[in-house]
Amino acid sequence: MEIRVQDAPFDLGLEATRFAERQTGMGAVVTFTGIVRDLGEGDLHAMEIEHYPGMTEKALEEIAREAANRWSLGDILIIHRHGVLRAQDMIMMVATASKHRVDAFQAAEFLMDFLKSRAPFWKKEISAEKADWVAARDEDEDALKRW
Amino acid sequence: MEIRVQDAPFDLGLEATRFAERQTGMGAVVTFTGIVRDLGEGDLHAMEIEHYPGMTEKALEEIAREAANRWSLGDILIIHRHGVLRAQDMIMMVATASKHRVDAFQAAEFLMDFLKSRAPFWKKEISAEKADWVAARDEDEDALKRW
Amino acid sequence: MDVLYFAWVRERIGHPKDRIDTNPATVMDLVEELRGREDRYAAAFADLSALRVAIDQELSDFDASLDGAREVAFFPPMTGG
Amino acid sequence: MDVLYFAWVRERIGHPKDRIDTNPATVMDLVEELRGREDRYAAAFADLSALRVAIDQELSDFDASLDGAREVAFFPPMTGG
Repeated sequence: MEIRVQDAPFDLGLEATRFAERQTGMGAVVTFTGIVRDLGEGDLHAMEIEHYPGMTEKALEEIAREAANRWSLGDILIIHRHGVLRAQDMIMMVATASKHRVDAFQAAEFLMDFLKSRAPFWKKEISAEKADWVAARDEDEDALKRW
Repeated sequence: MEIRVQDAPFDLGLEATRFAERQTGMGAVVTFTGIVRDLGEGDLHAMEIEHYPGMTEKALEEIAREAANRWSLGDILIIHRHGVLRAQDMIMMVATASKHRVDAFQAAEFLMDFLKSRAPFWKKEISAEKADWVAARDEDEDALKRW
Repeated sequence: MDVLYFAWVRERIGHPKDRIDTNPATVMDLVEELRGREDRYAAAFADLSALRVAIDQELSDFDASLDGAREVAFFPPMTGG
Repeated sequence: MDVLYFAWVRERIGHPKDRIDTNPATVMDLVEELRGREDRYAAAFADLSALRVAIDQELSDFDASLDGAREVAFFPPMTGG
């Protein structure tokens, strides 16, 4: 289990390869990568991600531990960036490894659902004219109910 | 949409990076990678994957098209190897990109479920003593019913 | 019409392909014709519930018509991924 | 006791942290005390349904006891991922 909260960019390819290669006996690896979306209005210049140092790591560890309890997993990786990111930058990734695909998929979705609404990160979208804190979406809160 | 059926190995890291980097306006990328599992009895020496050239490509294209119809996706990648593979070798991968995570996850699971049971690949497990065709699992057939 | 075999069906029959000059009306008619050839065909087609069939590279059924078909393939349930 | 603010709560209050020397019994008591300080605090805590609270880095509730708490944090619903 590896959890990293960092300002620095990460290399999805390198992380995915390392994660897959360090597994033994696992038949399935799932990765999820979150990317700063250009909002189409063409003026999203940056996204700033604030977090709560200390609590962030604890919350992510707790979410990962819960996933490890619920599914048969070989490994979990969570990387989440903070600070200022540009459109197309990678914000975060999770990876899960398991013998069979269902566990790897379910665990990755679970990690994402809880990471979205229970880990202390806050996004601010910064365009030419304004900077707005992203509002939490009801559907993200609702997504927790299925677990 | 990119579909490749090949004998050659592929580089998960390189494929994941290329896939993610060629997207625009997508906030979520999911990858699934299937790996030859050492079966624990310690004697799985190789896996041979046979396929039906011509039909394989058509079947994968049809499955990918169906996924593209059902979810809002920016892109789909499917790579599936055939020939002789060793334990820990990567067999196949799918990648999906979408604005939001739910579509990317759902589409990746859909692709995997149909690829498992509707694309003409057959696996043979080769150990020191014997070579057995892998039997289809009822749960893989059942998995199709949820879509 | 080409008849293709994959995986253990191919192994049991001993080769990957036959060319058929008759014109069976349905897949079942073709199966009956093949069963009559030799024991190894009869063995390969003994339990149809363990087999799948594709007509011109599309999954199909054993009662499907072969009218216009150019390629029929028999194989076990797929195990990709 | 340290009181931390994040995201727009931090911006509205104008700084990331206060040190409190009183001993409020519950989170609500602490909120009332902060509201009484200045208008910007009253504004930040106007709508508690828009706020979350953590006690010693664990998510908690507004009616939770602060007995033994060393760090309380207020912030909007999280939006990570």
